[in-house]
Amino acid sequence: MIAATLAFYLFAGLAVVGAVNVIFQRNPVHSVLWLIFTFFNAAGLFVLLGAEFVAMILVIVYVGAVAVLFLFVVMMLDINIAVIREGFLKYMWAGLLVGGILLAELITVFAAWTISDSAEGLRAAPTPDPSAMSNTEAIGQILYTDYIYLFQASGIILLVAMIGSIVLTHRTRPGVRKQIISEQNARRPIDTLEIIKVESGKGLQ
Amino acid sequence: MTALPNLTPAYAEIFLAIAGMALLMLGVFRKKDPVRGVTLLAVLAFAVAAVLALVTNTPQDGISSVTFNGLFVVNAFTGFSKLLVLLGAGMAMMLGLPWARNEGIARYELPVIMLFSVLGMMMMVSANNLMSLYVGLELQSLALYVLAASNRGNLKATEAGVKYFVLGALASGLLLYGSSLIYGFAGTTSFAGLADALTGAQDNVGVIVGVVFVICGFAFKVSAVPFHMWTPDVYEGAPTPVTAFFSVAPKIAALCLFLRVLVGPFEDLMIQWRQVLTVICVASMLWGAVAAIAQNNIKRMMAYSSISHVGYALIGLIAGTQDGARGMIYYMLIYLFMNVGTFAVILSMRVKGRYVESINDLSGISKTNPAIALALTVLMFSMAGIPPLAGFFGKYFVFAAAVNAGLIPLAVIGVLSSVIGAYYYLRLIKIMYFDETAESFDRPDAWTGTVMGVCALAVVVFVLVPEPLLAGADAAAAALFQG
Amino acid sequence: MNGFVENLPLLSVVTFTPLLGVLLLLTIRADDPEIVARNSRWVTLWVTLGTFLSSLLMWANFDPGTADFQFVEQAAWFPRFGISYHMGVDGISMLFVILSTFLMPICILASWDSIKVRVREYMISFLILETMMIGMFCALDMVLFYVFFEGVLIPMFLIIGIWGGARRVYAAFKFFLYTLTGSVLLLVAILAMYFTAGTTDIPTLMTTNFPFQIQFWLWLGLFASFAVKVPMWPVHTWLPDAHVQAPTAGSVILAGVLLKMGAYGFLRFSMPMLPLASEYFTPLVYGLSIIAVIYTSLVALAQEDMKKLIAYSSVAHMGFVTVGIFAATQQAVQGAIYQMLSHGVVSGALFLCVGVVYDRLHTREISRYGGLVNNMPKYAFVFMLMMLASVGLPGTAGFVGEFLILTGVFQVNTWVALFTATGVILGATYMLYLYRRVIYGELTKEDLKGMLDLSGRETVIFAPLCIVVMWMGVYPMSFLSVMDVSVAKLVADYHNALDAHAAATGLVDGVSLALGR
Amino acid sequence: MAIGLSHYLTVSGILFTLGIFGIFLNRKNLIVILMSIELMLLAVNINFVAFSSFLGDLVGQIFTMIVLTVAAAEAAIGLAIVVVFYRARRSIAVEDINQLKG
Repeated sequence: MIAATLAFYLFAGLAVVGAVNVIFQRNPVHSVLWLIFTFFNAAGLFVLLGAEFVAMILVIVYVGAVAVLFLFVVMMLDINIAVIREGFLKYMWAGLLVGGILLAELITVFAAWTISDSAEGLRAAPTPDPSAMSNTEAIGQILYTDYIYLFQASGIILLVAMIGSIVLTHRTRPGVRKQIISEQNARRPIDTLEIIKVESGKGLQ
Repeated sequence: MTALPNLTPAYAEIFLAIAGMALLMLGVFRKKDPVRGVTLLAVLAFAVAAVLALVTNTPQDGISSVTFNGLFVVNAFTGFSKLLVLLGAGMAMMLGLPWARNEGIARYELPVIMLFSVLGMMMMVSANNLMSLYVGLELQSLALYVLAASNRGNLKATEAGVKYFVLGALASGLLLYGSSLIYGFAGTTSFAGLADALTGAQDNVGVIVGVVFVICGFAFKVSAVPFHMWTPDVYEGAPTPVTAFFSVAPKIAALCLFLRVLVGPFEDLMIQWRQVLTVICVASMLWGAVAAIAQNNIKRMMAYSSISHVGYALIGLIAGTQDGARGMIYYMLIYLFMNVGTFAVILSMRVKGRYVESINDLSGISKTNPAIALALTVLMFSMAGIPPLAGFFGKYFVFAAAVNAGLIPLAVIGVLSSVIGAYYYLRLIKIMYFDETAESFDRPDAWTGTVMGVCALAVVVFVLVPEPLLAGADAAAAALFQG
Repeated sequence: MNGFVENLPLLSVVTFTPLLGVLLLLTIRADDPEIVARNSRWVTLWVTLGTFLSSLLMWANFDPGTADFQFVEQAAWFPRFGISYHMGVDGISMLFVILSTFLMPICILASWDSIKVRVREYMISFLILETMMIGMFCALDMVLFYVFFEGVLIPMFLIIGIWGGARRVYAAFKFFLYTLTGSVLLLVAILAMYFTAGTTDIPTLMTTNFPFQIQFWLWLGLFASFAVKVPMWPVHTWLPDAHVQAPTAGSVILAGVLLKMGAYGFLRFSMPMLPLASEYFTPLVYGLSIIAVIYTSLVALAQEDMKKLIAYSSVAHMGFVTVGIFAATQQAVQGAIYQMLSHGVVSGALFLCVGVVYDRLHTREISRYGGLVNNMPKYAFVFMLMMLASVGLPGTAGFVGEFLILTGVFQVNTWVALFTATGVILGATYMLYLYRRVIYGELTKEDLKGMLDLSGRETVIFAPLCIVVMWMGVYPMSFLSVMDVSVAKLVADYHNALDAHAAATGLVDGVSLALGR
Repeated sequence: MAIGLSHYLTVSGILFTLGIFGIFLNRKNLIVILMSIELMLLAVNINFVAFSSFLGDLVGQIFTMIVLTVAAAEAAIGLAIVVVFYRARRSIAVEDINQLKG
């Protein structure tokens, strides 16, 4: 029990520290690294909540793909370290105030969080007993059956993201020589070779 | 072994998804000028999808039919909304074809992406669960981000893409955060379950915070004040046919979904959301009207105009009655024709092969291009809500719903802001008819001309034969309140 | 003949014939703009004459013995909202239809030479305007009424803005936005009526008893719109601008018909539907009207621009009309309607008179003229006749209306009658002053000496106007008999409603008084 | 003190607020804005998983997976747009988004 409590505070605290650093780091590369750090800690929280599969997805998909994509773009664009400009601090204090109020309100709401009386009866997919079925298996059971629609729709979203990214960023550079195999195969000697008899002493005309 | 879900209600969406992939393949493998073919086939696909939607979304047995484990619903309302979306998208796509050719940035991927965004809109219109709502919304939004930035060499277009993306993603985040709070209270994400769980939750602060977040997210998507900041920039920066598309299809889809969510699962919280929406609605009508006056770029002006039109449509939503729903759907229907028609005019504003978009470029075109001037005049008077043009009836129906729901102050604010709005619509007419001639426009191509003519004519003859159009809208509103 | 007419949807024919004319105009194909212009003029003239004839056919078949609506047509339009295409005329509205159709060919003739650019568009605007005006007077459904009432704005905006004078843009916007602001409040009132009474059908609404609290707000909503249209002081300021900047024919229609729309609204809606509120607000209307009569007359006296002078005189004359309507006696209301008809003809004719000299000298400044009687005797005669009619000389159209109004008002409120009567004197002053400055005096200015008298076309324009003005002055019964029964019913219903209300509340008051003592 | 639902919600609330803060007050570059969006979505995911756990309902975890997928797609598109913007403007500083007057 105490171990779980400690683990919660550890993960939660580090996640928040990471998030603060994501925003306030001046070097974007550092920001990305802090983002990865935050994700790891969030994954820890997921594990504490008994959602191992989502935790693994977070680490593997997010850290493995998305965060690395960020890193890649940051390095590709070769962005300079930001200079903090005039007026930023003034804005920041106002922002911190507004953000603080929003946060305080949210926390007040959360402190007295209640769940609807009918919630238990309305659950669409009650969690099976962990001893009977692992979290991963339980998710697998419903993801491809009850929620096939969402699964397919996510597929289309990824397709659109793929086409979109390519449409936006792919450039055909002029001057790049490409191999066109069909043209190579279609070449015949008669098109390219000419046999000329050179008479001695006259040279090529 | 689970049985295959009933696919019948979703035929239109399935068809569109397959068509999108097929068109992509066609574009990849067709060597010569794939754009024209892909665009035309996409329009054709919209037509087929419209027919399918019409057939599958009117279930013979019962009021609505649900499939995919309750994630997806169809009824007369979703059917009508999809028709509007497809109509708007189809016309916008027709406008895009000559534009792409003239600007020399013909890319076959864009019609495909547009098609997928329409698929997303249809999915969100049919959503019956916060999850399917989210995937539909994201599918359309992601596609729209790409479209906004699609003129990638153009600084304005890319900047529009950045702004749209950042604010759109923020809106999605808000909406999602609200969804999570609502899920946390109700224990379910299905609309039917939420309607049960939220009964008697009027004083639960957590739920109300969640609902407010969701409303803010939607307000972003329909570009209502104070969540409208992206609209003028995106309208100006995005390629004009894309702007035409933005101004109708996503807006209609988002408003229809907004309506469905508010009068469906959130019905019992009406007192709460009404307050929030009333502020949003009044601010949109007034700010849209006032800010449009100062614009010199016609696309920016249309952006503010669309903001105030959203305000009017929201009046129907705030009424929260069947009348209100009907009024809002009528409004969207009429708005569709007015707006697409106006963008057809904007796309005809070409001087010596170059597109222009300053309002002053219109000066005196009543002499040089009387047909364009006439069409724009009709559309502008209609937007200002002057009878006997269709725009008047759109306003009439939403104001009627408001008065009937006892919201007379709201109706009075609405009519007064429509007077302010009339000023800038008239300004266009003044520039066309009263001012000296500038350069004349090139002759519009057949596609643009046709769309312009059809829209202007629809706005004029609506007064003669309103019934067939209204009958569909009526059935739609009825379905919403029965189901 | 009768059978044919009975089967004919006569009101629709009268209303929509001009729109057919628009279609005809759109079919004109010619490369030469001159030919297009000529053909447009002739087609429009014939169409407006045809409309006028069909409206006379309506008059011939009109039964003055009943107060019911006649030539009624009803068809489904927006059945889901209880809105129908419902048309019909009674003794009050029919004369306004005739007035509109009568002035229209005159306007077309008046624009024959003065409009040189975009003639076809001009004619189309006028024909659409005519349809809207006639439809408005015939409509028996509030929404249908509103559609026509507001629809007038579109062609009028274009007419002022395209073919108007130097400050036409300003005038067009002012006209449009002023009237639109008032009208949208009317729209809200219509909606409120619809949801209180469950219908927008005018005859049904006339028999609906709204509670006083609702009447109060509805009346204000209607007033916002009609007061701007009439126009009443202090929302009259759009009128001088619009009149001055509009082309001559536009001014004629504006003064002749559009100003009547507001007063017609009071007669058709405010009085019969909201009698309690009308009675309650009568002092307000009296007050504003008296201010209008006296103040605008004084302003008219100071004008240097002929058109502006006549525009202000219109405001004053419409002040008479509103006083007459709200006095709510048989004579006063009849007088008000008569005054509207005669003002429609007379002020239209006066604007045409201004147009005649404007066409020649291109200025409306009074001081630029003088002594015209010497070389333009025909013109001087016509101007004099119209001027005297405007002043209200017995034997001309203006006299009958003013006399009836003053008699009727005198029975109700002596002070109001007295103040209104001062308007007559002031009116005589500024009109005679205008006439003296323009027509009499020495013909000293060189450019005036070359001015020609009325041309053949102008004579044709003025002849019917002169005849009608004389006819209305000498034999008013031919018009009064048409409206007699309808007005009697209007006044009787109004007083019945007030009496019924007084009986109901008077009882309560009596009780409370008794308890108080 | 036992760790309850509200503890998780508070963590998520902090992350969410930081995310919004990062979007609105960022004066540096666009990539940080994209990362702030990721933080917001992470907060949402913590909410969903926490609710899922405390309600004993798997739907929350399914929703989380969908959000993760969509967030990945969103990041891809967002980065693509940033790259395009960078090519056109040669900068991704927030102050340089100034061609269109807001």
